[in-house]
Amino acid sequence: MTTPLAGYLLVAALLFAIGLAGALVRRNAILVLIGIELMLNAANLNLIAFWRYGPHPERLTGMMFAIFSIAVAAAEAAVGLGLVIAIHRHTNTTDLDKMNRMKG
Amino acid sequence: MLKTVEEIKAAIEAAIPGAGVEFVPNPGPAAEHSLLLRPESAVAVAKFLRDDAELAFDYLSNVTGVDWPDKEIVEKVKAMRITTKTVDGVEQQVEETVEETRKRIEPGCLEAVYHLYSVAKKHGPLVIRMRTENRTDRVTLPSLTPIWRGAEFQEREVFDLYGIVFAGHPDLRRILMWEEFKDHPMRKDFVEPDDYEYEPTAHDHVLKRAQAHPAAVVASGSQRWRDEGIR
Amino acid sequence: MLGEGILKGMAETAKNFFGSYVSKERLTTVEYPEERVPAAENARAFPFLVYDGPDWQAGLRCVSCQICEKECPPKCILIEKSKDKKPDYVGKPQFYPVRFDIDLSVCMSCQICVEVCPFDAIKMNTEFALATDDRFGGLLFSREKLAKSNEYYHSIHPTEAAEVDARLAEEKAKVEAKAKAAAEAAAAKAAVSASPAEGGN
Amino acid sequence: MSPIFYILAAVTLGGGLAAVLLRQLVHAALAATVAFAGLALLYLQLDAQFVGFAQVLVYIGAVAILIVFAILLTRGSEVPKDGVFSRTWAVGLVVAAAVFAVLGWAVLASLRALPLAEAAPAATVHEIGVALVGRYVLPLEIVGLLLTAATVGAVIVALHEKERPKQ
Amino acid sequence: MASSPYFSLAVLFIAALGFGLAPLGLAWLWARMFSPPKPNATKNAIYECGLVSKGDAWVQFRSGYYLYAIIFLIFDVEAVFLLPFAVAFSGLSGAACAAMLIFVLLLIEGLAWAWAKGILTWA
Amino acid sequence: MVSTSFFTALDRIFFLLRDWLVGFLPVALRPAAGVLLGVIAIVAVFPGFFALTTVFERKGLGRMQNRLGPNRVGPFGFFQPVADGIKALTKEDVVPYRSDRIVHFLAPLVLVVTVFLGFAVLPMGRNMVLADMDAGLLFFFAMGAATELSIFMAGWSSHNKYSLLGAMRGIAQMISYEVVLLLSAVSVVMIGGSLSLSKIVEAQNSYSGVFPHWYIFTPWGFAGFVVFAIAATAETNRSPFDLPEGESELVAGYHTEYSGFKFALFFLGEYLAMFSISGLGTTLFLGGWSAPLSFFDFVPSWIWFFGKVMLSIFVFIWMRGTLPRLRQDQLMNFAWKFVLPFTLLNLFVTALWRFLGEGWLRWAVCSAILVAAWALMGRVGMRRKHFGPRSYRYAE
Amino acid sequence: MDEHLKIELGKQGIVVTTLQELYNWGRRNSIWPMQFGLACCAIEMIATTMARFDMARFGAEVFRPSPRQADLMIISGTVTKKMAPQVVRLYNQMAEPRYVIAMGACAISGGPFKQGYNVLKGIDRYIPVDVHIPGCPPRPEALLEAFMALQKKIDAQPLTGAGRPRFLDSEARGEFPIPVPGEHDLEPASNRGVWPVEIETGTKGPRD
Amino acid sequence: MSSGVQTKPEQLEGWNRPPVIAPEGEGELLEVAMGPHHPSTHGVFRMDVTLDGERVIGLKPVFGYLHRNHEKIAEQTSYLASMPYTDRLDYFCSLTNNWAYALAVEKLAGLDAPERAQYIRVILAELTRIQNHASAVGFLLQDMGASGTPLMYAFREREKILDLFEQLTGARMMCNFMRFGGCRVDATAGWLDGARKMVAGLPNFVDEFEALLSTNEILMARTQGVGVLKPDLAVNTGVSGPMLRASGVDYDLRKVDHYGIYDRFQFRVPLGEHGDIYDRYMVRVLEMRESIRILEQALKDVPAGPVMDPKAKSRGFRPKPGEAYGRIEAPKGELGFYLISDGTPNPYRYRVRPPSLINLTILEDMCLGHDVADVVLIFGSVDIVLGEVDR
Repeated sequence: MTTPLAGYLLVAALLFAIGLAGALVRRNAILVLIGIELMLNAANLNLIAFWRYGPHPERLTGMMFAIFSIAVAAAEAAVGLGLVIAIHRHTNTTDLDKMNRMKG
Repeated sequence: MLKTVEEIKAAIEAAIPGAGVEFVPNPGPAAEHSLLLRPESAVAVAKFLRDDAELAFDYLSNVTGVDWPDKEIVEKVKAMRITTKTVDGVEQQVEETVEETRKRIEPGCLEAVYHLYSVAKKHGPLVIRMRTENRTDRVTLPSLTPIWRGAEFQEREVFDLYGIVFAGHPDLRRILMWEEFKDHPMRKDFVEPDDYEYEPTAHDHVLKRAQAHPAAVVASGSQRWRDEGIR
Repeated sequence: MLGEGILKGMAETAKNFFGSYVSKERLTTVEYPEERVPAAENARAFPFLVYDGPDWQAGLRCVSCQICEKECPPKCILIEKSKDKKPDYVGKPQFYPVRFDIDLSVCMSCQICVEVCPFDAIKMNTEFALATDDRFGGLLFSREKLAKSNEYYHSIHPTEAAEVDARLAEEKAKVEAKAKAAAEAAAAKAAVSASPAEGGN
Repeated sequence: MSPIFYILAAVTLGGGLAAVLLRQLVHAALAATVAFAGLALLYLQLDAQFVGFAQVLVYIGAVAILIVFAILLTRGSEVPKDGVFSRTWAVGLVVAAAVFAVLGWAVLASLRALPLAEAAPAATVHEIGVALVGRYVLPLEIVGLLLTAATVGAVIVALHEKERPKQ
Repeated sequence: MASSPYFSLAVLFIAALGFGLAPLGLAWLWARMFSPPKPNATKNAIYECGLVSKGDAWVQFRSGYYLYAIIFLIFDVEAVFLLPFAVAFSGLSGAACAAMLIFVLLLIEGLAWAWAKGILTWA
Repeated sequence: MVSTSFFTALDRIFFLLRDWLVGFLPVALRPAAGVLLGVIAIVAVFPGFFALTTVFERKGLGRMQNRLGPNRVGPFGFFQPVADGIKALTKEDVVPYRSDRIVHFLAPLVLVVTVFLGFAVLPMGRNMVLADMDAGLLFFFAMGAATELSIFMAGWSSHNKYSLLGAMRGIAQMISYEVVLLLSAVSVVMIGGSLSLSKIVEAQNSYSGVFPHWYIFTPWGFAGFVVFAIAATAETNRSPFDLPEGESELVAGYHTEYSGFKFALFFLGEYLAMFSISGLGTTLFLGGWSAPLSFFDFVPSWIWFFGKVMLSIFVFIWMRGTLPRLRQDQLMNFAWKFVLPFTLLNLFVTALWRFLGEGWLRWAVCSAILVAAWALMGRVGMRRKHFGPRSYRYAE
Repeated sequence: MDEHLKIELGKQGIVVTTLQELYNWGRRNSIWPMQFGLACCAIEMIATTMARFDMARFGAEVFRPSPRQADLMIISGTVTKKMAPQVVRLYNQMAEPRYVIAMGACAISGGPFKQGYNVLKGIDRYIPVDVHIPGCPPRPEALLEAFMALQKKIDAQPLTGAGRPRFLDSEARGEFPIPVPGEHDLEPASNRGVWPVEIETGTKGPRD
Repeated sequence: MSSGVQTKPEQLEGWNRPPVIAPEGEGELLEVAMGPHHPSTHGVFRMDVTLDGERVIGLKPVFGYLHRNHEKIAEQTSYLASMPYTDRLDYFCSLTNNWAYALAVEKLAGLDAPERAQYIRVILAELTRIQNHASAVGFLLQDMGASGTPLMYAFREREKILDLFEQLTGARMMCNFMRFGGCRVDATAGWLDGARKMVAGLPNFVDEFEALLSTNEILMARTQGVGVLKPDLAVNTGVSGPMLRASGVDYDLRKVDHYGIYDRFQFRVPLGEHGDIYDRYMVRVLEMRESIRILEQALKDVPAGPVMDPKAKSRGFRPKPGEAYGRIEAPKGELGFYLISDGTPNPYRYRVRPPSLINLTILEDMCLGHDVADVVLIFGSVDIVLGEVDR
């Protein structure tokens, strides 16, 4: 491999895919959220990697993006998990399949 | 000033007609006489005792059970008897006074004793008691817990140790012994479990008690020792 | 202000902390095996049997009356009366215990045996360090282990022992005086009965 | 590429994989924490110290706690008897694989276009601070607004009606 | 490489892990050699004041915990923004500080809302 | 001057020692070996310190309670921790059947490792810091945050009601006070101008006359220190915030089911956390390794650092010996409704401190604001919760 | 026997001996009692830890409420039949090595209450007791004596070989059956494995 | 018959039943057993607690783990032999137990104790009260997590009092001192001097205690408004002792029953207003101060004379048939003995009215709706001793 960047990008891609798989494959809503968090993190890794190896690291663009992204992801987790709890309260399950069935 | 027990009895009878309260004297020096309540009217009487402005027995100090086992009473009775006697050569039926010893079983009962005080008037005690009909199957008395909550655990205790069933008690379960326990240990005829397996200072009465226990035969290895101990 | 009470309390512990280095009042520990709190004079632990003289078997005051056995609330005393009699301190022939066991694993140190004993034969010891891993061998005290000399009794309860000694001496004196009186009376009687004879001489 | 990179990548991906595969939800959450930690280490490897530590602080310190709370609040400790994977797991797997294929292809295809390694840029906390209230002041305020909104939103969503104390 | 702080951290990490594992290993070894562990049904049951444990410990908790966690999360994130600002603070202009002031006030508003709503009252 | 150079050497004694030891190695290995020695020093010194502290704590508590404390094992009882260690090492390790074995095993390890990592950024003397990082403070807090997870792991994996309740309490408490801890540090960073702890110490290492420029000697610094101390006590689960292991209701809290050395590791972790947080407090507010008065400058810097840490440990022990425990709701309310607002206020006061410029005015204004706020909030809080001193009547 | 092997064994023997001393020293000096009070004696047990007697001097003030972390169970008071199953269970739940001090008359034999229907006549019917200390209640000094007796006992325990204590023996069982409350009494009334057999056969009977 | 009979609480008219508390949150209820081996239950007590979060919505006390059949044993032995057993009822206050039993038997047999014995009884009872209250507060603080310091201070003073007991009676705790119609041994002049010296130091101790605790914010926050007991309910539930007075009910048997010679002493009865834990704590502290006053007065004028009624005899004691109920103000509340004599050497019925047990009747009501941590405190503030609860 010629550039370390590619390695980071590949790791990020793989992590993204794992997160996606988790989000799609698991039934538990909390795990789906964990999957989404993994995907967001993978994106963050891309941002940092591009900042580090990109053209203007001194402008901190990628890094700042990553920081803001962390903040947004955290907020997303809070709201998402809050939703899971709220749904659990009504349907008494966190199983997405069951939730679907109840809805239908 | 607190009225005497007789006066209280009169007050109760005036307030609750047909209460059927009985005066039970106490011969000892303490002279704390008591009132025997009839189970049917006990709750009403208790309520009166608590709520009456003058009596105001708002504080139930003590609840306890007493076991009066069936007593064999040996008494000498004078009885008239018709006997056939030969008086002056003629057989006659004559009434005659004879003294004879009779044995009778005085049926026992279980008794619940309540000591009442008044916090508001600072007087007391008034002792009230209730008796069950017998000691085996008719052992229900009304619970006074609704009147004085202080009776709650004490009545449970009396139930546990004596087996008086308090009707109307909110939670009548065993309190001191475990749930699986069957006996009522404070009764006079309670037989203690045989587990005097080894007593370095084996007193005869202990050993006798162990021997007398129905389960003593079952107890295994210690039997030989016990025999030796008694010899 | 919030925190005032807390600071006050902390000042109190600080006072004790620093005080413990200077004042005995604030460092009350007695380092047990080396140091001991002096035993109170009538402290009691477990009963023992008093004997007079050098030989414990001969001098045991117990006459095997079994009152203590009966009165002992937890029933930890076991006495077997002797068949024969031996003279007690006043010389009166008495039974003696062939077996006197106290189960220390049951004893509740209530002192009732001492109270009811009419012969001042059983007293309370102050020895409490009886830890053992042998429940039956180590805690069932027989006559041999229970018997302690009167001197020992004096060493642990001096005042009480002196009173007891005085009382016993008094009784003994009384008995002796009585005996003496009786003897004298007998002698006098004898003398009287003899004198006429003498006189008769 | 240093061996350290491979170790860190393995930790991260292993954690992620475990998070997705483990049956016990708490285990999955803990595995996800490992993945987060691995990512933080990767950030450090990329000379983004501040972001790395912020990642630990926020993800391990807060998000992971949030997740385990959510698990405990929804009886998530018990493994469901009828399996943990969705009925349509195959579809999900295919989609994920496809996405990875596309992404990987994109990376590999643009391998030559990617810039080469450079000297580590100095991104001190001071610079970040200056940038935060300088160039990025607008995003900062927006994030502030977003966080406040998220607080309110998440609280309202998670709040139980009965639990709301009377005013 | 050795001058990098990360190297020190890594070494410390390994050492700390070793420090934790070594006595556990030693204890395991001791148990292996001398003092055999004796697991049994009572010993390895859940402790509950000497009684047989009733019910499951893994029960559903109340969402009060979660509400605090949300607010904590938000403040954690806020701290991530505040710290770089604080580092740069002494050289910053009033306007920049005002920007941060607004940011902080926004979050305080969230806190105040939660307070007023009664979220911060532990039930 | 001989004495000066002697004291300088004493100050640098660990470096000299290290260099001497490393000198035996080939040049290429020297830096790595140096780091290794530093790490070994941390890993050896602090557990040793832990052992000593347990003895001192038991003795100190004893003294507060009019008794002696351990004094029979070894000279003055100082081998007590050794005996405890041997005992813990040889004790049977009970793992309940229903527990989650892996997590149960990992929890104490996670705690010990993360706590140890925190020591890396503490400057324990002049230049004595293992990893001087630009974001050192953030690293410290990041590691502190990770300990919560270990408590959760311990509580959850034990499958015991008391453990889980204790862990939940512990996490709720730690997250609440972590916010306070972070924000009280922010005001120091605002004035110190760095997240690197050694730079923060440097910033305080100057004197006006003989008096040092420690941050505790400013209104905002004092307030910050008080708040920091409260939060630090809560973070380390020490009395009066020891609810997670609240013996009187939760038996032993989250480590109820731990025995043997795993339990000892929790114990160790708790004490190490106490040291590290004391070290942080010392660094942030008490001038780190700098001397309290300028003419004491000759005393080696590390002595000052450890002296200050020991002092704060004593305060921890002192509080434990005096104070009863708070209740969970009071603890949470105190954190969110009193300490946190006060800390936020302190942030503004700190900003004000800078903008008011030099002079007596900023002292007066800042102190007035903080004292008034403390008194007012305290009074309102006490009134709202309806507590305060009472008077009593007698029946005659 | 091969001379070489002998030397080797001797070497090992030496190692084992020193290890044993260290082990016993560590155990002896770090006995953490369980926070477990039953009745009257518990007050004297507490008094023992208080300022005047200060059990802490022996390093034994760390009263652990959890049986997992405690080494010593001080049976401080009357064990009733209702309580006995819990006591045995707690003892079972303690981690080895564990010791038991039967403190006071009630714990040893039922004491003054042994005539009671709900009182267990000595805890050694169910669990092995290391040290008995009589008294009702024993003075704090007496408890300290018992504690020192326990220390002596620990000191004498070999690490290997036939005389080693139960917890070092992989054959010995670590669990003691928990009695079940029955309709009239506990079932069984005693644990035959713990209750010394020679007493049942009468060799130690009182009238022998 | 031994299986329980349950009547639905709703069916009972006018019953002061515990409040019904519905779970609020959506969380599951947690059933936690506190005890019989639990650090805070002061022995072998058990509370089956139902928790909604950390809030208590159900609490069932379970007794009997220390049921030692005291009453049964007493009915099988002589009157005298029961005296040492009373020591072991409330093993903190053996002397007041002695007194209560002696009082009941004296009432049953028509005996009276001589003057000097009465004084000694008062002195011992008040010393007992002080050490009991100090220790009770210490244990309460222990439950609050104060790592034993207040308890240590309390026991420091208690040891001094126990020294006095030991010098007089021979035993530290189980004194077995009082007899029907007097006291077993007489107090020497040296003992009285020692007692005076000891009592002179007690006010300092109470001051120290108060400085350490009374204004501590944590203590106030944790105890005020917690475990409130209203006076009407307290009386109806039979609560007695400091707990009753903390609820504001003026009922001190020393004043009401005029037993012993308490009429001769000047002392006041402190009353609480709120009936919460703090009031119970403060009432105990204030009672300690009053007890010190009584002690000062009693120690000043102990008359000379015998300590035993010459009519009384310890052996072969057979009261006439009859019954008596004697009660005193024990440190924990009203301690009563109910005796029925049938003329034999053993009592026919022997009953202890245990203040500890009856004060616990109201435990559930006080705890419902509070935190688990409060349960521990409320329980501690009742000040019970299991030996007396279960007997």
